[in-house]
Amino acid sequence: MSDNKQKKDALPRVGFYVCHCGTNIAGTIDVAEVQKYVSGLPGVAVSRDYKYMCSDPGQELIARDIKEHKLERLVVAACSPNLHEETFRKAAAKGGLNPFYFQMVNIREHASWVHTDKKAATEKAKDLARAAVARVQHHRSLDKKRVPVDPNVLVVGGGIAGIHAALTLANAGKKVTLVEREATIGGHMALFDKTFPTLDCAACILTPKMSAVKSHPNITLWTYSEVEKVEGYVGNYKVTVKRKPRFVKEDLCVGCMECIDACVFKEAKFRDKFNQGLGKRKPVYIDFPQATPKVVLVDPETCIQLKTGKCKKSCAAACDRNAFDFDQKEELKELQVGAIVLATGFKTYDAGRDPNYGYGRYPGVFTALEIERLVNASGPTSGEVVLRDGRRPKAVGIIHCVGSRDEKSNKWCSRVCCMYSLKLAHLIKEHSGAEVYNFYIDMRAPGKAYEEFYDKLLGEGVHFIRGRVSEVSDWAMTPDEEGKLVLRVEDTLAGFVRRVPVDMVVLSTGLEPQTDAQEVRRRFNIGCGTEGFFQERHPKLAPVNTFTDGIYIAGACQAPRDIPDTVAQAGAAAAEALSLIDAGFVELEPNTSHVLEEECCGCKSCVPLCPYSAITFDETKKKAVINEVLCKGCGVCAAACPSGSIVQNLFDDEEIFSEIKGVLSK
Amino acid sequence: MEKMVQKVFDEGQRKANQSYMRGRTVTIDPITRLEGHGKIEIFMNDQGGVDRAYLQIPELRGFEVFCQGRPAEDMPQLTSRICGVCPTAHHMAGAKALDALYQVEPSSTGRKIRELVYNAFMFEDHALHVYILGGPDFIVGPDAPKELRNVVGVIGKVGLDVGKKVISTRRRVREIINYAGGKVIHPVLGLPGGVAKGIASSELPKLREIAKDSLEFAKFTLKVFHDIVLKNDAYVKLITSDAFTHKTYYMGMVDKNNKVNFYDGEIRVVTPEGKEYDRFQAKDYLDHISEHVEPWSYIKFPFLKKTGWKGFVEGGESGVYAVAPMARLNAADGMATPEAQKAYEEYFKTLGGKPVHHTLANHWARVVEMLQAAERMVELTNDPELTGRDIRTLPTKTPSVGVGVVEAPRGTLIHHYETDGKGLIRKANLIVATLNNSARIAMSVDKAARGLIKGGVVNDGLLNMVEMAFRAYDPCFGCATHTLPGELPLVVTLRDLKGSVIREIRR
Amino acid sequence: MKYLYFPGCSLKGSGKAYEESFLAVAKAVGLEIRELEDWNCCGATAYMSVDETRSYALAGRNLAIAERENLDIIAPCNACYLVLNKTQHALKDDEELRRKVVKALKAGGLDYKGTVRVRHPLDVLINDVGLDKIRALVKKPLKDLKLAAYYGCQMVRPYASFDDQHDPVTMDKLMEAAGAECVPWPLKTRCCGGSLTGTVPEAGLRLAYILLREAKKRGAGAIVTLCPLCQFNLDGYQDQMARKFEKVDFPVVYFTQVLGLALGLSASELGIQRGIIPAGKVLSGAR
Amino acid sequence: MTEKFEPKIVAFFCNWCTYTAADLAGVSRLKYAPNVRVIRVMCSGRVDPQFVLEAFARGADGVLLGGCHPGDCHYAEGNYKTLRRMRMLERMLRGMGIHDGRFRLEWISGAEGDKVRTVVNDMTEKVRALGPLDLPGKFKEWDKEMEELETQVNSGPAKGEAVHAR
Amino acid sequence: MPDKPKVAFYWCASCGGCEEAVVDLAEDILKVVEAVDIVLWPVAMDFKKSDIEARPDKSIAASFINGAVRTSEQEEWARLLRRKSQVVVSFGACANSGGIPALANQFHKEDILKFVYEDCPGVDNKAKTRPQTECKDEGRTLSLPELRETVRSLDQVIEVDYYLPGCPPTPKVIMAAVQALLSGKLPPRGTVLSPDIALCEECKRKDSKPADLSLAEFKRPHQVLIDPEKCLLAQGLVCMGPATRSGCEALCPAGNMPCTGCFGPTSRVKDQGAKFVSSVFSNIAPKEEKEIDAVLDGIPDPIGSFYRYGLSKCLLRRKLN
Repeated sequence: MSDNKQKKDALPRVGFYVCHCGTNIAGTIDVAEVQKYVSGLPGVAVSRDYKYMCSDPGQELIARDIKEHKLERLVVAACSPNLHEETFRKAAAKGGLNPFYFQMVNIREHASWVHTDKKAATEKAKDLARAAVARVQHHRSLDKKRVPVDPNVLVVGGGIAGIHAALTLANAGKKVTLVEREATIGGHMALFDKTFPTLDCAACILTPKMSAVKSHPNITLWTYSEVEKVEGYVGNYKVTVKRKPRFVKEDLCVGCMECIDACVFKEAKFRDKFNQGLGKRKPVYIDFPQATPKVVLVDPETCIQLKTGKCKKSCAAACDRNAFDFDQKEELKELQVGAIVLATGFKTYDAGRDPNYGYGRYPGVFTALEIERLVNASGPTSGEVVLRDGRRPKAVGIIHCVGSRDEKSNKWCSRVCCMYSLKLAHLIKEHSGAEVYNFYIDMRAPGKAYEEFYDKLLGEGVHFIRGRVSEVSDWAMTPDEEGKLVLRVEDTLAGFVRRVPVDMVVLSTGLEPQTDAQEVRRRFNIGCGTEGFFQERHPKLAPVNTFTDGIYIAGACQAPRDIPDTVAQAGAAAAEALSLIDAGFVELEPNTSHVLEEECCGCKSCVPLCPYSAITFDETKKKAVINEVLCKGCGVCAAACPSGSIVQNLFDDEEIFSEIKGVLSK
Repeated sequence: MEKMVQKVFDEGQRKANQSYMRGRTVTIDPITRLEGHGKIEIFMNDQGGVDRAYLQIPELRGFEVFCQGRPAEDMPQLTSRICGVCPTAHHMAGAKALDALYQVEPSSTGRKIRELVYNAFMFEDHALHVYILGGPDFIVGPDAPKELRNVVGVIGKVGLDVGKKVISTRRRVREIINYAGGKVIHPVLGLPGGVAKGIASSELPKLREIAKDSLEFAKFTLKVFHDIVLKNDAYVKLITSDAFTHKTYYMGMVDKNNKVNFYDGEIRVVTPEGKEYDRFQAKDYLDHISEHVEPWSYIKFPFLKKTGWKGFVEGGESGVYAVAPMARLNAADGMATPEAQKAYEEYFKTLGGKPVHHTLANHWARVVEMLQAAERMVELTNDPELTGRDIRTLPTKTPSVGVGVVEAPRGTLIHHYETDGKGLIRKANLIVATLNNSARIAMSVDKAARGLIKGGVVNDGLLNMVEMAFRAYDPCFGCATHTLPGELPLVVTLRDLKGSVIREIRR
Repeated sequence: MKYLYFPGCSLKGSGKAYEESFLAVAKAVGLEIRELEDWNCCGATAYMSVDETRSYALAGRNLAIAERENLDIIAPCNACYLVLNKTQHALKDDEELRRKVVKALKAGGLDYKGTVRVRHPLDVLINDVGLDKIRALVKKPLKDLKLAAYYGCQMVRPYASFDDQHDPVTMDKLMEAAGAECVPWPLKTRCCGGSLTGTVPEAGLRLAYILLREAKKRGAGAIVTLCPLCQFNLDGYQDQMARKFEKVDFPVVYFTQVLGLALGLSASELGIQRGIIPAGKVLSGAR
Repeated sequence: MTEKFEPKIVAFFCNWCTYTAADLAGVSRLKYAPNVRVIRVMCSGRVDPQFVLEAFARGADGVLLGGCHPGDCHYAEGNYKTLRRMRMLERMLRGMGIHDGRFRLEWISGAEGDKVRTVVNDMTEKVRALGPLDLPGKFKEWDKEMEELETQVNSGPAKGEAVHAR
Repeated sequence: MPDKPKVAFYWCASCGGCEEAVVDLAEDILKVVEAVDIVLWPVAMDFKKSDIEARPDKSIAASFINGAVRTSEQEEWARLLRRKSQVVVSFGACANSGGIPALANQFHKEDILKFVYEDCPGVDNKAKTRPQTECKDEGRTLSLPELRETVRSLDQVIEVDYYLPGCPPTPKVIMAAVQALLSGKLPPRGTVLSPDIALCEECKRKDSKPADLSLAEFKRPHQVLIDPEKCLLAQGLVCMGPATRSGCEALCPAGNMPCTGCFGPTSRVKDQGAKFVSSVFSNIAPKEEKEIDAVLDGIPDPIGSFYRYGLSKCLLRRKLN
């Protein structure tokens, strides 16, 4: 078939290496036996076992053998190729062997770690090794393709993670486009009054960064916008962004808010999303004073002009810069970028899903975010902690782990609730002087100065009851419970059931993936974990990378995170993007497909199958042609060519058939 | 006994004796020059005469079974693989069965295209047998040395030009099938309600030309037959000799005027005396034909249901009947075309009136039929409807059962399919030309053997005579058992009554 | 709509009124109900905790008999409903157990594949009959009747197969369809005291008393329930409660009784007179 | 057969989802049956029905094919192409008398390490229950009918001597 | 004619169509007869098997063997000719891959015997008589050969040097092969003597095939009037062309019917049926299993459609019990 394939009679000389990986492999698999067995296989010139193949001496060993024993092929049985394939390809290259004359056998993740029966595991290792030896003999020498990397970057999500990543990249001189779905950047952090454990004012530390974004020469800020489509590949992504109409010209509005006063609605009467519905707003509004960009917008759902076209538009009249444009349409913009940072954040657990806590049934029950707004000086009550009917609570119960560590809803710990509950406890006490009870399962304070913060609160006389609250109800068993909300809880330290009457209940809701996390990850072609957060490439070694090169994740879109961790991760993501960009090019895996022109009958079967339109039909030659730069190497076309006239590098029929034969033929 | 036969005997005697000296085995050629082989077991009596000779068919393919579950519309193509010599016959019977299955009347153009293809096929297939398979027996002669008893010999006898003419005519006629049928061997035109492909008017002149020449060639062939065969007393005697004669029923398809028709019509059966005995439509065949099974052959033995199976015996009492050219001519009142009709009359005049019982007369009847086929081709190629656009009527009814019949070169051919509502075969039954003849052929072999073998003498000439006894039927055991023909060399085994082998003659 | 009816011990004894009203209502809304032939104890009570496998076999027998007819089983008693459901689930999930039980059944000439669905009358009325049809059938809307809908523990836990575990609403909806009003109260699924009234009376009675008191406090005229045990507990021990706490004198009726009245059936055919605390007066708003 | 039959199962796992899931199962030290031999392909769409047949013909008792969940394919739609072909392949396997349980198509995302465990264990047990397929053995067995004759003919019969096959 | 290369033709389990194909060389056959010395051709000439046996091994230049192998006799002949020949050419679909007869590999011998001699309509056989390998008739003992369970391709019985594809091979490919052999310009052993590229290459309809078929339905030929110009796959008909070797010049499509694959696959494909499935079905319209199945129902007999001539060479070889 293919020219540089060896002739059957002269099998290429194979070097085989099996790794102990300390005891990780050797503990379950008899590596010596594997080594011995393989040494007897046809074509095998060298067969060794070694403690740590991936170590420098291990790689040296390979390089040396290649020279000394004139090895023409290399097989390493160790861990997953996803981990060390590159390592050993380099080792091969070091020894002067084309790196693709190499095949890796996964006997750790796929054998030693998952089996207990040593004999069976060893047999499996032998089968896999035999298959690789058979396969590698059909390998061909290949070169990686280099493609240039576009230096521009897209950051999705304008929370603290996105903001930090964007600034880091911009400061490094890269052109960054920051896309935010809401009208303003700032994300969840903008809702907070104080941040734990330092209790420094969230606004004070966030707003400077927000305006820095706005004013940065290298940053284009697109708020009220969403990513529609992502095409291309690492270093060369084409992104389509949808910009929703504000009905106010962004470049003209200076955020004087005259229009808001002028609105025909004298009273603000519509649900204020930013304030968690605790406050009201008008059809023309701005989320909060420091909103960035400081530009008002009009809500088509409630604006009379937009709904009926019959309004005297006093808002527009009030604008001396004629910034209003009720005919604004949504527009699609295209971007060329080399890398993408996803920082799409989280959503909080819907407290209504736990009816036994009575959220929505009892007005006295609040979510933590609502309280964040209540205690916030710029919030709806300008910092007053009051019940919905305006009364000041005398006693407040804070229930931890609502929608966290719970078989029925979310199994995971949301990591921030303990700490923000403590923060809220402090603030509520501070703002209202009420008695505050914390109901917790475990107190988790694993951060710098966190435990100390917990101690501080104990000192402040906040009550801590260890136990999961079973129900919040309004029926009184004793006179002093009358008119109160009663929390039933088993005090696991005291060992009996308590009934704690309070006026206000705060549900410390956990963190969840964004509602549309699935659509988003599909759009960006990355993965989600079972819990729905974006999947990192490796939990330890590649925490901000994804399985799609050039796309990085930062912040709570990957898992629940507090601000310090989020910012750190955002920096990491930015750094990854920079290293990609500054390299100037990427090397693409050469596992692309090509058409054997002589053999192609021009049936076009392959043409529609390519998701990247890499296959075209040459009308003059009447043959299919594959553009190897566009090809991402899925091999669908190779599988589907009815006359077997498409070859996928590294995965061609002969290679796979010989692997099949290899695993089965003892 | 005839001079020639006598001569053959003496010759045989000599060879046989020599071969005794050579260690009691005589090796003889396979039965050659017919599509499908047979196996003959001859049991000798103490007098060294023949006690009983069996013709055994050693294989079976089971088309009826492995077609189960297949889409009915594939049947014409599948069943054509029963025989590559007469694929068109099976293909056409299949197509007609599909018409019946889907209860759809083929468009008039569709029908005419089928008929043209079919007559072209009858012509070239008969030509093949006359000159290449059966012909050598006569044209070269039964007593001619074996290395000449073949197409090369024929060419030697009639001259290379004629040989070339034979070949080129066949080729050109087969081009008609190739053009209209897609492939000449295993054509693909047949679908319920008509044909897959129409005929372009631009092709007509060529087709007419070929048809015309075919007719000329048919006439020429008749002349050759006259000159070489009928002018030779010995041959005529041989044809009419008792060894090659059986008085049985005869079956063939006829049109409404009781004239021979290959493509369509009703099945007519005449008694050994030549009187009409039965006349029925293909779909009713099961009321008229049954099949008998013997443990010693894979072939089945059809018989006339009303008369019943009485064993391998002649006469009106026995349900045994014959098909193929001679039978067809016996079963009809005449040919459908003028030239053929003339030849028909002469044929019966010469052979002493209807019905003709001499197996070897099949060769002559075949030539008569070549004429009719050629004449039909001429008619059809001059029919304006042939190039019509309406080549197929789409079926609308739900399929259930369909029977189709044609006259194959080797006799009446019946395809019977039963399907589910989706048109997938549940049951298939194929009564194939040679199968109809199987009983009579078995009888012929037995009779020939009895008539010719005396004193345990067996030799090449004799074997060829025995071969001639059934080669005349141009039998296709491939068709008959729906087996793959040709896989078995003839084995003639001579046994004493106790069954122990006196001598085995085999390849 | 055809169903098999599994009465269990209660509906034949203390819960007779439930059986009467259930059958009457079923008839009225056009359900074809046939009593499961040769049924036996559902296996509830203490049996489960004594010998699980056997009690599964016991319950399994009822399912097996039902399966022959391949119809859904209706079990009005919450205890039966729970145990049969539990068995159904256990036999589905636990291959080993199923083998044992089926073996036992085979010995009795029975077999069980696991196709039977165990249904609660409430489930059937809500999901098979449907509120719209019921509204249409209501002849005498129970105007100005205030009820506290009480579901008890077993219908919603652990298999909240058709309603929420903490805040069930289906019965409220049904009662509203009947024209009645349901007061909001948080004790819908709270323990009724159950068997404790027999074993640890002070605890049992307290639990029951709280339910009655709260219902009363919230302006309900009666508690409407769907479990014979709850009904018996709440209805039967009120005199003892009177001695221990205070006189409540609060009627506790079956949802089928209330619905029956709205459908225009007579009090007597619904066995309303069987209640210890007379409910006639409260419900009379409807008559 | 006294000792327990250990089925041989060949698996084709796509690099991005199922292969990663298997890695995850490893990292999480989940334990499962050692009967599966994984062959890595970039996309389940690379798996040609020929591979499945070849695996059976070479002695696999079962073949497992793992890809990303529909809609999650790393290459957009590769797994739909797989699904379509394999639906037809399943029909063909049935037509050739190969039990449905011997071929399995599973969608396993990169996060579902545990699914790898359950699927492998489940399939191993189901195939164990079906018993060995052993096509290579069957091929030999089928060809037995030829052996006797082979030896006879290749040794070459004496001239004119009869050769009977029964 | 001692110096002329000796050539043998033999038929195993074939329909005779392959011999016809040789006869169809027409005038050319005389050239062949000129150039070679035919030492065996049962269908048309009288020769002795003993002649063949008498010949020294490898004394025959080339044997052309057609037909699948189903009985002991066929195996016997195949082996004999292998021994006596330098080159064995597997001739036609049946010899190459089992052909139509191999469809029997989807059934069992017993199914066949039972139907043919007992259940078949018209059979009058109360006694349920069956042909016997050994039987007595009026005291006379008769024997029949046994049918094999499995229908084989020639190369599953003996080593084959070259293959001539087709059912039957067309005169064109036959002549090409004969000339190659005569000229001694032999391609590598195992070569199929026909262009190693799929049929679309030489199909007149090629240009009318759209790139994206995404078929939502398959049609059966009898259900539609077939457009004589347009690609048959594009018309929803199962045309094996893309998965079938060229060389026949697309005869069936020229006859306005779909290719059924008789030339077998190209050298790069092991299993024609599987490969065809891999290609055509990857791109059918639906995504949901139910809808996919609905489309597949349009092909009620996948095995018969995709392995019409090649069941012996299907990687699974035959139906299991």
